[in-house]
Amino acid sequence: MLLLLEQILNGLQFGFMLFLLAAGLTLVFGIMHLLNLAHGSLYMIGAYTAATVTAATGHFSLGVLAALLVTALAGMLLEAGVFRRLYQREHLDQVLATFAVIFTVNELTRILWGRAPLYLDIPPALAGTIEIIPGAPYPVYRLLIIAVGALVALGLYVLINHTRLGMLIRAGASNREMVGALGANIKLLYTLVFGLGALLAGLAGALAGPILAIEVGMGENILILTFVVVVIGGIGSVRGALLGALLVGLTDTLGRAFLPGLFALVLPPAPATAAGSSLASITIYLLMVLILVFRPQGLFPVQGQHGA
Amino acid sequence: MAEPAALLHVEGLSKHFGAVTATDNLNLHIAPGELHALIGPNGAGKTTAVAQIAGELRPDSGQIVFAGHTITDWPIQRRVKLGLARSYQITSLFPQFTALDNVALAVQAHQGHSLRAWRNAHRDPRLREPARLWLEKLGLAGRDEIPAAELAHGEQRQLELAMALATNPRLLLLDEPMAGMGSEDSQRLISLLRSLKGDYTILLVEHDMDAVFALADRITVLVYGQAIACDTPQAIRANEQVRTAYLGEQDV
Amino acid sequence: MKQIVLSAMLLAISLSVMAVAEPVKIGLITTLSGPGSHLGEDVRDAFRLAIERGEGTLGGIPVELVVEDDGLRPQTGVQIAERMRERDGIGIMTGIIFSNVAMAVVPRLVRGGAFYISANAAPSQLAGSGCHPNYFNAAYQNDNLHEAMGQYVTDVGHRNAYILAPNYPAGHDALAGFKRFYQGDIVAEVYTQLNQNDYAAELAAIRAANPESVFFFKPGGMGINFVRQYAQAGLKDRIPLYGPGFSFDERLLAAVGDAALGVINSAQWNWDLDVPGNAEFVAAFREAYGRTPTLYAAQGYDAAQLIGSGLAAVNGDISRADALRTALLAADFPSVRGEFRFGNNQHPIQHIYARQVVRAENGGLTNQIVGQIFSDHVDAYAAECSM
Amino acid sequence: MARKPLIIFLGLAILLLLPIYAAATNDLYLLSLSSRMLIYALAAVSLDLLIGYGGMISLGHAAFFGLGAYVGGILAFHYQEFSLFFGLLPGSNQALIVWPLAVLISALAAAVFGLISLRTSGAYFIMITLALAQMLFFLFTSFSTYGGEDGISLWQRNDFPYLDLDNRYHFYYLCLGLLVGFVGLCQRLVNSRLGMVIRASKQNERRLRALGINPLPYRLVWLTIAGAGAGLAGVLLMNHSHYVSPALLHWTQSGELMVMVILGGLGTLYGPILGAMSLLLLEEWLNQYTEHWQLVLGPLLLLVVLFARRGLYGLLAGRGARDG
Repeated sequence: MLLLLEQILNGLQFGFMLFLLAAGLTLVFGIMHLLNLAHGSLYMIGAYTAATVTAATGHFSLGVLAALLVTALAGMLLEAGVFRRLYQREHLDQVLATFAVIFTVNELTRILWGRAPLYLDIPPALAGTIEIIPGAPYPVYRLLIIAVGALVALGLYVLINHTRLGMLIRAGASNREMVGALGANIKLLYTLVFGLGALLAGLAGALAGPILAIEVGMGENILILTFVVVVIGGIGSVRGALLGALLVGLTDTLGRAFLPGLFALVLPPAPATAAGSSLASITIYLLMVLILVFRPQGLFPVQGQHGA
Repeated sequence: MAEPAALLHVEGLSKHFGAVTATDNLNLHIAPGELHALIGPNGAGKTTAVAQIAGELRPDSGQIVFAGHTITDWPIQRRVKLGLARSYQITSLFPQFTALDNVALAVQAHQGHSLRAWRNAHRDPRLREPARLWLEKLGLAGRDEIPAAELAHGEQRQLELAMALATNPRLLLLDEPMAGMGSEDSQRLISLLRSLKGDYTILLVEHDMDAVFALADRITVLVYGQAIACDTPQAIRANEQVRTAYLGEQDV
Repeated sequence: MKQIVLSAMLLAISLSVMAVAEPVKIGLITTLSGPGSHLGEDVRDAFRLAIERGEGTLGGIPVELVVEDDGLRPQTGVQIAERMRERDGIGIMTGIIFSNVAMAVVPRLVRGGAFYISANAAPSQLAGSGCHPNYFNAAYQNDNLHEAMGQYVTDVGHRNAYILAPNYPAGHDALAGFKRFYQGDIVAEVYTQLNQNDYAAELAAIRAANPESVFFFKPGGMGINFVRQYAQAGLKDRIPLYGPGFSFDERLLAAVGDAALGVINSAQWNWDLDVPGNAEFVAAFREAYGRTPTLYAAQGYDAAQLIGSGLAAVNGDISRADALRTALLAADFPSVRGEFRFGNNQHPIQHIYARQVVRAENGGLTNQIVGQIFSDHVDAYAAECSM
Repeated sequence: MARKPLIIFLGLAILLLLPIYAAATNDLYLLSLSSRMLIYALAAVSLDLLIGYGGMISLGHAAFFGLGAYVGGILAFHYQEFSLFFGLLPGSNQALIVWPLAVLISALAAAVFGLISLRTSGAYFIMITLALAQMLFFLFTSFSTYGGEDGISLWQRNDFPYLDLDNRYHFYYLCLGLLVGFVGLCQRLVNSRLGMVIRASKQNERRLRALGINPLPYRLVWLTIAGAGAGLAGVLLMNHSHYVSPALLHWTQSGELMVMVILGGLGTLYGPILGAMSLLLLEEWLNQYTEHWQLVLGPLLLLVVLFARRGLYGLLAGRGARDG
């Protein structure tokens, strides 16, 4: 029973991690209608920057700060140079162009940082564990990720629903001309939104750095999961991304933790292990299929994008 | 209740978008062969009403009966099979297809057999010949091989009508067929519609009052989603309520 | 008359000199892009070092190294191998890192008469029933290091073990290899998704099971993730962790950090191995590339030396396939592993050592040999090979 | 446009005469490389049916490609091992049994994928096809009976009546014949009643529905046909490389096929062939000169997408590039 609680906590933590990535992706899609496969590249840039700056300065916080700045900047540069031309294009062009960006960024990273994975450690202050569930010391750092994820969710909620920028964002999503008529500089708005999306990816990368391997290709690895999250939540919906991320995090974690055991109740050990782990690796895809059968537009469909 | 022989009955149709009531308890009865016009100021809910009859929007409440079937919950294609066809207020064609292909596809939609994957549809006389006739009838003879996107605006409107007619409908829903047309084109379309009168039952949504009063057998006036009057053109012209609500502004 | 004979002799000599001067081409197909590309880089760099130290020769025979990146895509590997073989006429190849690329390339290549000397990839199929006279493995058989860990964990006296690997063939082989030599109980055998990032669920299950030891096989980035998260979860001080040397090469250790400090792992080589020539190799490698060679570098270097010994025996004429094969099988070269010999399936029979991750003088992490687990270890598939 | 038939004629002539050139220069590798290009071209054409004609942007086409290869691989595996598939069916090395089966199973898989994914559209469709293909990728990766990630290595190519597929010339001409046949079939499909509906659904779905045609069943049929084409390409590739692995199912493989289509020219039947050949040649050539080939390929692709939308075939053939 305690184990179940702990696994649920693990699932939530994984979910919040995915949320940080999914939020940026879905925000950019919701407002600019841009399908950005290169979101994972920004995540990678965040992790690499955090690792490099932390190693140089000795301060993790500086590393995270630098990662936020660099990814936001890289995002805005990419937006102004490449992505801006894609907003009015079909999704097909977007997929291909951002696919090309993945190639380019990966190779550049390999040239700049070399082939060996980088090192980034948890700062000493966050390194310990706390026993929030009796008998199961939980890493403080993972609790921090939950906290940051929740804060970002809250922050985005306030930003979108209660600020002038948020109002423009919401208006921009439904009606470009109207925003133009309000006198807002829509180009700048889009660049800023993209920068925000990139910054979130960078934050995810920097926070993931001490837990996960920092290597070329880390972005693509997690990108597919992020897509599943976004699709489940409803593309363009930040609310949906949060719910989707938590669902995926929980499903994946609980599936991995308990499926092989469940199979062992009915099968001999070897086939149970094989069947259990194979099934566990595709539970989230099954979840996605199941949800889409009932809700083809995801859990929180965004208005005005039918057939877009 | 109106005459039971009507081809289309709309009873108590309502549709809300959030706080906005787009269609408010609308009743409509169209007799076979009748040309019925639906008019009203901008935002009166004409297009919304047509969309519900055509099946693109689901009403919140009310009932639509067409040719003896209650079609309120039917999908579009089933309604089309029963003989409902529509044209769009904003031109809606297959822009890369030629004019002839556009109409041929409409003919094909009516004939079926769309799973045939081997014979060349561009050389199928069962599609091409009726399509060519419709183009001729609508004054597009000689424009067969022009891609729809390259036709003049007026021609596109004619093509749109040709496609609606090619599905061999019992009821035509025409949503502002004259929108954006020059006066010469409009005149031609009016005479065309007059020639169709009697053979087809038509629900016409139109802003051009000259056209409406020249063509319509009866007129329904819609304001804020509500039908405030339904009568012959002469009676509508004389109706005080209509004049104040709507026609007065337009100086009829 | 005398003059004619003399000039004819001179011509003959100059011709034969020219024949020798034409360098033997060696194809090195390896992974230089994608995850795990630092393994390919190490193999390539060490191979180049061997040629440089021979001043452009291997075994005294001039060679030309043709390097190409397979991008960890089997189809690309097949294509490169085909081109090297057919268009460039290359008869000796090496360098493939990953089993899936090797399985795509090697069987066809050697059936077609070319020689393949593996510097890393060693799938079990090629060691057993799929063994071939033209295929030599200068590194190991994949299971060797796992088997050694099974033996080690038994020797230490842990009564039970919790074992994990990714859900793919090398992972299944790894745990089978461990179990082959482990005498205690298996608490659980867990297969995780390939390229899994987060191991929180598995770690919680380990804590709940409370085993005496944990053995894991997680190549590349997965290993970094797992070792770090293991330490972060506070498990490292409670349950000792064991793994094969793959997850503890010096370049990965730099990325894992202190989470790996003290962990015992297995390898057939280490930089501090006290055998003739090893110190010189390590020094030369550090000098050339500014980093400590990993076990992959040592394998690349040995593969080069092995090829050199073969080339020397046939004086660079690789069309003498039988003689070349005999020479390669003799493995008469100064291996940085010390004594080196092949078994019947042309995989090494070699010592396997226990290494411990310690702090190096420069403050970084490195491995240090702490004991020998196997001596003259023969892999488990040799018996299935009919050679 | 007289340019278009000229290009097609020239292209076909070059492809027909290539083996003679290869024989004259004794360059067997050229034949192998070109066969591979023909196979990828076949897969790219099948993807273009979806993207270019049907507007169904599938990022999971590698699933059908890889599945076709795996059907061939699994049957050959059981044939080699004298074992039974699920203890029931024997393996086979007969192309006339294996290939139709590969095509059939890929088509079936496409139909199942379609039932799930065609309920959605736009970005959802892209992501769902991607995720479904990844699911298959993970399944095959962990399936140890068939080598998992290491794949299946095969001893020989399939047996084909009157032909020796291990003979490069035979294999090349067979691939060429199949490609020409498939393009011919597509030409008919595209211009048929079904093709009209599919092309119309790409241009204006709403109008099509208003005409009384629900595009869903037609799309499903279309996707099934495209899946079958990819399956044929897959089983050919398995023969070509004597090898099958999950890498063929990976999403980057789908992306690569998509790049071929765009590079060559979307919505044409000849463009993807040109695209497949150019991309493979480019990769082949770049890879020999620099290990940082992705740094050239990435920006190049970006430029094509941003500025050369009509692709190579569009540039060559001019305005009349569109087929049908």
